[in-house]
Amino acid sequence: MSSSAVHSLWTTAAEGKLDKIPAPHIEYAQLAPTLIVVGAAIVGILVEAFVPRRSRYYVQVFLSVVALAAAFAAVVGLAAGGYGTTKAHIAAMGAIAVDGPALFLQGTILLASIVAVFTFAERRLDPVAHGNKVDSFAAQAASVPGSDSEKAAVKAGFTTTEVFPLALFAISGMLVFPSANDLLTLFVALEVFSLPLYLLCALARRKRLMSQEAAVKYFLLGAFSSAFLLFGIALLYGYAGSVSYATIADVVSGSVQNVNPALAGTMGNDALLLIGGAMILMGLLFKVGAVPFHMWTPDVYQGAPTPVTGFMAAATKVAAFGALLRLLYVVLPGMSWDWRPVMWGVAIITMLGGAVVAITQTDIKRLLAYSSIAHAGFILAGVIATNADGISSVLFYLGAYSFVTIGAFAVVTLVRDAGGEATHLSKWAGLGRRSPLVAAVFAVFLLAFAGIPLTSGFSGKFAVFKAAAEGGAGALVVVGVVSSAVAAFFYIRVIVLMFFSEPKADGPTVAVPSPLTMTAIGVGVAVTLVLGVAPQYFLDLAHSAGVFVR
Amino acid sequence: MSFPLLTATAALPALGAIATAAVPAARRTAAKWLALLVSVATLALAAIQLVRFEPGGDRYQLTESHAWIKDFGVRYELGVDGIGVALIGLTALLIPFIIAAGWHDADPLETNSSRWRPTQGFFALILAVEAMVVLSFEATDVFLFYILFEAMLIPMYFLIGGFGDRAHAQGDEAAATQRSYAAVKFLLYNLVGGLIMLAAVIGLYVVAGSFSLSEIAAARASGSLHMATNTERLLFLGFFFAFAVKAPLWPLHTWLPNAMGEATAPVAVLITAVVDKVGTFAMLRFCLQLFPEASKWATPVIVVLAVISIIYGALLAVGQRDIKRLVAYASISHFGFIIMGIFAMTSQGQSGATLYMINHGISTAALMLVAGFLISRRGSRLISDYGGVQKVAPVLAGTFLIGGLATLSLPGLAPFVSEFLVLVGTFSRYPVAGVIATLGIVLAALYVLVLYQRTMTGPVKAEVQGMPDLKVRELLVVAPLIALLIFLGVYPKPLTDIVNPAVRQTMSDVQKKDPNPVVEAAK
Amino acid sequence: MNPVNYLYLAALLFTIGAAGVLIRRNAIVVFMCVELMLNACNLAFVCFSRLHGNLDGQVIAFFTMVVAAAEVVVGLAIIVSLFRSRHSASVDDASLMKL
Amino acid sequence: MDNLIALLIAAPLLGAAVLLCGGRRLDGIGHWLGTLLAGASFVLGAVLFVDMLDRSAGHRTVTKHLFSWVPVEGFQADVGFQLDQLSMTFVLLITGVGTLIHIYSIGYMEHDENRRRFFGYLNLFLAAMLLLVLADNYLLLYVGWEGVGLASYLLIGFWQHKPSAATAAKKAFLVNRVGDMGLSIAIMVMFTTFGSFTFPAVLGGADGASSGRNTAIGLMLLLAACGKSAQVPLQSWLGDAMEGPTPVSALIHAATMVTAGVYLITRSGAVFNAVPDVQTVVVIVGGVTLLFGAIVGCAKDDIKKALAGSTMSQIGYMILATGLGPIGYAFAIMHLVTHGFFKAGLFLGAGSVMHGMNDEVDMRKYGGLRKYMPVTFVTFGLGYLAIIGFPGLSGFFSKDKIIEAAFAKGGTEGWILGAVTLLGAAITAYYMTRVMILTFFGEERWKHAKTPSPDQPSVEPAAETHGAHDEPHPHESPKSMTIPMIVLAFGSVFAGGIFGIGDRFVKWLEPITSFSHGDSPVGQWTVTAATIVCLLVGVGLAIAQYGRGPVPVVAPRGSLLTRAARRDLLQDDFNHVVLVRGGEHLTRSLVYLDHSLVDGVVNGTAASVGGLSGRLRKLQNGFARSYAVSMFGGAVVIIAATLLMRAV
Repeated sequence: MSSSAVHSLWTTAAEGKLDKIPAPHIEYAQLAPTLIVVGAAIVGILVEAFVPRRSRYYVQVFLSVVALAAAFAAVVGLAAGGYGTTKAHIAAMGAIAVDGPALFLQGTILLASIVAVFTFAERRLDPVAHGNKVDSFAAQAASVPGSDSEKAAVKAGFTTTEVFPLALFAISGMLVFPSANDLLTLFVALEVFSLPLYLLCALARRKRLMSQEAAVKYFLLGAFSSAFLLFGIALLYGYAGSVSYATIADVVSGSVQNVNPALAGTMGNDALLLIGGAMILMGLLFKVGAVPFHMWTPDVYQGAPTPVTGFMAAATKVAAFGALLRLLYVVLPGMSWDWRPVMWGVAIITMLGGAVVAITQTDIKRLLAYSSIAHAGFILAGVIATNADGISSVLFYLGAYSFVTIGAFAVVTLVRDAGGEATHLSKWAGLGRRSPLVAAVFAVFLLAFAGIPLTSGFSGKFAVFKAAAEGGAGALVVVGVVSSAVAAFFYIRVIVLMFFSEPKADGPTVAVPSPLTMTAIGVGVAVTLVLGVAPQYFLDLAHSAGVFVR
Repeated sequence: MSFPLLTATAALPALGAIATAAVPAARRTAAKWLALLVSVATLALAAIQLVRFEPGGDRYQLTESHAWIKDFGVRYELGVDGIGVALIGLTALLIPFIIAAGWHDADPLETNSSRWRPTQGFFALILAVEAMVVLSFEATDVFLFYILFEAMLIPMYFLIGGFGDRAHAQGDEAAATQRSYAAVKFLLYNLVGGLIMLAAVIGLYVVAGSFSLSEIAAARASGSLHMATNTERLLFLGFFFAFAVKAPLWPLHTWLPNAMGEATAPVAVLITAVVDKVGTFAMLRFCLQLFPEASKWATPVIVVLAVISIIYGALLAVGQRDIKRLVAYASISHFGFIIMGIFAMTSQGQSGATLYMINHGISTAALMLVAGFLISRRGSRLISDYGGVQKVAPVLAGTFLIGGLATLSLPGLAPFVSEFLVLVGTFSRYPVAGVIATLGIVLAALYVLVLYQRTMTGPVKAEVQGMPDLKVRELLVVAPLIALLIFLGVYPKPLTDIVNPAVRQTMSDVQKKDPNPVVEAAK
Repeated sequence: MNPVNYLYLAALLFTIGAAGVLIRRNAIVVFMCVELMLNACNLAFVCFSRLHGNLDGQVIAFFTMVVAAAEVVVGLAIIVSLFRSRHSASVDDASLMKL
Repeated sequence: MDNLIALLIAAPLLGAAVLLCGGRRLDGIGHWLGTLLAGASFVLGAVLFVDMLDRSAGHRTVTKHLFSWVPVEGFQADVGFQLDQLSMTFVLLITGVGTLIHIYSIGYMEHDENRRRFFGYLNLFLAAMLLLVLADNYLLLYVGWEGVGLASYLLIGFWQHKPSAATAAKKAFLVNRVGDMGLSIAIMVMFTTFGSFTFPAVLGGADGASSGRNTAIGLMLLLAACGKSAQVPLQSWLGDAMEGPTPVSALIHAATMVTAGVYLITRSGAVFNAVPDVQTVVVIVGGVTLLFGAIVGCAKDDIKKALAGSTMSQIGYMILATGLGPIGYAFAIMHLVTHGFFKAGLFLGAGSVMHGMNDEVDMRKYGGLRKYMPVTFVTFGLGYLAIIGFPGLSGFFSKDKIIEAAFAKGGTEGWILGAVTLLGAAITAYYMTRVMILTFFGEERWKHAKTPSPDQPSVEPAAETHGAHDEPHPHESPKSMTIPMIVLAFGSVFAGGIFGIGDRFVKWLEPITSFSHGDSPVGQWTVTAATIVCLLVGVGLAIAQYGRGPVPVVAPRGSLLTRAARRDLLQDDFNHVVLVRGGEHLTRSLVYLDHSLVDGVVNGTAASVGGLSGRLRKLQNGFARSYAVSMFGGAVVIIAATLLMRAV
């Protein structure tokens, strides 16, 4: 539902012909992916309401996986139907763009989400409590940590199966986010996927205080940033008199002349444009986790339940970068001379800041958080390229990165001691001796993060740096190279810890996961290696998908 | 489509590595034999390459070319010139000896651990390194080469850090820390070099729009590709830096002594005799060929650095207390010779450098492996812990001496030929550098003979008493190397015949002519 | 009266809200400040809508209210749970995770 | 016929290979095999000699190209041989004396468990030395050059368990390496000058080359010669080289290897002739060493060291002669050959004495041995007469000629050189007489001297096999040792006459070295007379000092010069302080620098990045509001930046 649709309703009514209200024209088929997921989410809530507790888990998992798979099938169908390339157009009365980048990113998000849902559903890591299998989510979110009610809930074997519908809602938001074609949809989508994430962050089974703290921080800062975003939208609306990308783009590029002298104060007032644009950028950079809007990332990543962290780290980034790309390439290309220098600065401090601060981290989840910040910087370098390769390389990078991330966090869930996951690095000493396989897999992910050749990390990095260089951002490439060198140091530190240092006596044990997590990890490894060794097919895909519809 | 010999030569050890790693924990010996078998088979393939290679023929032979990553303009392009095929021969030749020499280096100390399989890992990693090194010698696509150049760091890193020298002065704890320090140092140095090269690689693509050596050369020839002077220089520096770290060239050398000191002797040989050669090889193939002008521009500086390496490395070798570190610094000195020969831009210099790569590989292998045997017997790397070994283990001492004499490039042994060629080649263009470098041969004599005197001669030390002489396995490892040293010293012609045409090509790449003699010889 | 003044008011409100977020400790208050910022946006929307003479801005204002309401639901839930486990709604107390 | 040349080298090389790789199972026959092959190559040499005599003087040079060694673009190094009169002379000397000393060693090394290895090394030396003199280009010569260095290293350090021996061996090799450096630089200059380094190319082109380049080549060759032939300033190794078994001292460090320098200069005559200045340098080096060695020889009480000094001095004569150019080459070589005979004989005699004296080397603990070992006495005596140039014996002819040539140099130079050589002759007579008296005449000091004295440990641990260390029972050595001594004695008596009378030798070498009579300011007979006077003076002095009255068993403190001479005129001390100490300091400081500076820079950067990280980390203080501040600040900055972008 978009504002312009409503607008048209109003105008027709004003002409007094109240007898017939023209229904807005919605291409349901082309919105199928989103609709399927939303529908599944709603059904999921009903399930919570009506299905008996013991079978909820299975129903929910089944439902969400099927829904996501179906949605992915729909995406593939659309892409096959040529909506990614030739038939790309704006659907839902200008609210949603159905084009290459949108479909590519939706596909990526959906696949990542399926894997993430697998990790959500993992129930073998924790020891069976009172005869009930337990997952990594709080038995009863409402009960106070350590209180009797919580104990009772655990005893009763409650599980927070709401996480699945919540996740589905978030996913639906993420699906819309990169394809939103007007600022309102953008904002709504942002909130739709943010709010459930805030909740998911608060639902950790262990270390609940940290989990709640993470949620609060994430929520407050998120709301804060979305307020900025919204104000930016307002200003842009004031500037262009519309929130639809196309119109704004036209006004920015000056192809639409100022018709009404009465609007001289606002229409085409560059101050509005610049400030508004900057504020929207800020809102998106927050989600991306770019310096200086990154500070929520480490805390939230650390506090949130690890499966959620993986999900956020992967899917949110994809969605946010999608939106960022569309905004910069569709709405604001006309003012690229204004935002490019700014983005340069942001990219540089993001790359360096993330890499440098990560060096001294002692918690594996925080470490990965900072590494994700550094990677955001690398992707930004590709975004700045402002050429076709820029788009495709970013798409490719996002695809490669998301799977590595989920895989890495999935491995983190396996390493456990009495207090749940053993995330402190010192606990990881000598892991390579205890369970070579897990350590080796994690090493593969780390090497991919570090961008060692023959891993997806390298292909992606090469792609974005190449695009950046071709886009005349050679300096960025150099900075990127330097910061990757710095980053390499802490990835290697972890490997050294795992393989070359003697295992501690009271070291953590490595839980043997169910096929669910195994799949998640397996997919991660597979994608890492395939995209590392033979990336051509996916590069082609990203290439053919690399055109925005206007 | 003929049999892809080059791919096979690299694929065989790669598969062998996987197979070896898959051998169950209990069957350690099986893994060892499998690895040895594979390496020997690889040697056979390499030999076939040498046979199939026609010195007079095209520049790159046995070529293969397949599309790989279109978007990056990357093709899977292989081909060998004389230098490449010779170095592949060296690699394939040394690996079996390395494996045989390291036969017991990775036997697990605690046998009960079932999942932890160091032995399999050790030999698998060695084979993996061989595969990557071989392929990097074959790659005629810059990107493909770069990928291997970087990727081979990882197995090397695990070999250094994971399988350290059991003979350590300050106990296991210190050993572990020092080992991982050495491994990390190795990786970071080379990774930084590689990343800087990555920037240059990307730059090259932006400039040339292709990674294929042949295409770039063609574009250059047709004039369609013209690099601005500064661009070319920057790119050259990016490439050269990475290679200089790998080679290693002063002052980027400090990772080598740590790595060679902490690693087991066979791995140390792998580092200095095989992996580092990729660096010098790449200087010849990529720096000179892609950036001839910039190479000429940088030559004076590089020659100076090389001379410093020669003298500096030798002097530090003299000052070492640790046998393996001594050999490491000696290698630094020798790499100085190689690099000097490459950038002297004379036929003699470059042929000499190429021969040097091979001879240095063999001679260091001989010396280092024997040193390894010695160390494993006494359990110490300190020179001062030895003395009078010659009395109790004459064969060991003898082989050690021969290895040493090769290191000081005694005439009649292979290294002499190459060293003299390098010196002559340099002298004819940079007399001063040539003369200073010649000082190196005196210093070489100094550190080798001091090492021999302190360890082998004099009254027999109590700890050395009853030290066993070389076992059959060990003798089988050393004897062929020594035989080869003598043969190549007396009759290097087969090698030079392969190398010369390639050198001629490189010389024409950089458009340099050898300086003519002042007086035409009275024929 | 010149509608542009409303814009200034909106900007003022927004700034106040932002300042509040920065200086107030109590999570609830911080949260209210965020709401204030959102409402400032609404004001801006409505005002622009008036200026431009199209209704998009007003429609958006409605959307914003809905979103704000949703935020309240989620936010309060989180804050309350935090309060119950800590017996304090101070944002600064919740600083287990740092560095 | 010319294929025999290769065989000439192959025979001893084969011996070396077999003996060194053969292992213990060859211990029984090792020494016989070695001797046999040495003899074989002597026979081959003789055959080739006869064959050469058949041809007329102009056509005696035989060349044999074996195979192309290092063929590289613009660089041709071949393995090829050139057998002419000069190299033939050496071949006969090397193989002849070599074979004799092989035979001698059979007896001398009888009790050594590693005799097989010893013979292996000896054969290796023969092969290398033959390669040196037979090579037809400088690079191949270089191979032989270092080959003999290696052999000498192995043989000096043959008793490796003795630190002193190991050190001496190392020293010898290092000092020689310095010389080798000269040779290799010389070859490089040749290559850049002539584009080749074959004898014909270099010697033929020398006249065409600029004097600068010839000077460079000449000086570098001289450096090489100094190293090999123990000439000042690279002479220090020869004295220590006496740590090796006596046969080694006789063969390598008296008769053959140390004379390689003379060969090199003679062979490169064309180059030296082209630059008189360099020749002057050569002459100076020769003259200085001549006196240096002689003085050192006077002071040593260790019989071998005394002889070593003498060797140095005699080679000084030869080098000086070569410095004189065509006047002197022939005589240099001639003296080289005669010296080969008598000096080898003297060393073998010394060895025989030590053999009989529980390997005591201190002459002050000898005395009156003529009764106990007559053969040794006679042969040694003849060698003695020969070296001091007693009229009629070989030393007389060769040395006398050199002195004449020195005068013949003409001008003040001629006078100076003549004086120096005469002085040298006198000193030679003095120290050799001293040796003679101390060893064979006077009272039998060893009777009441417990040997070996603790302050001077036995040099040759073969002693251990000679039973208890009580009072020695001097005895004559076995036949295997005496026979070679006798043969060499014959050589030292007659060789000179055979060569000298009627200038046979000069004519023989003329095609190679081109002979020219200088214009001597003084008549030939005057020189001869002067020489004889000098030698009488020398002998007289010696008798006056040692012949009358007892000789103290413990050496008196002696004059300043004596003490300096005992320490090789402090040259070693100089080396020690300047080179060894200095070098140690240099390397130590470099090791420190490498760690602290080169490595330190890298570690420093890493550390600083780490520190930065630690500081930035503090920003992440856990307070949501401060995060909000950073966001707000960021927003402000971005907005401001965007506006500024537009403003500018």
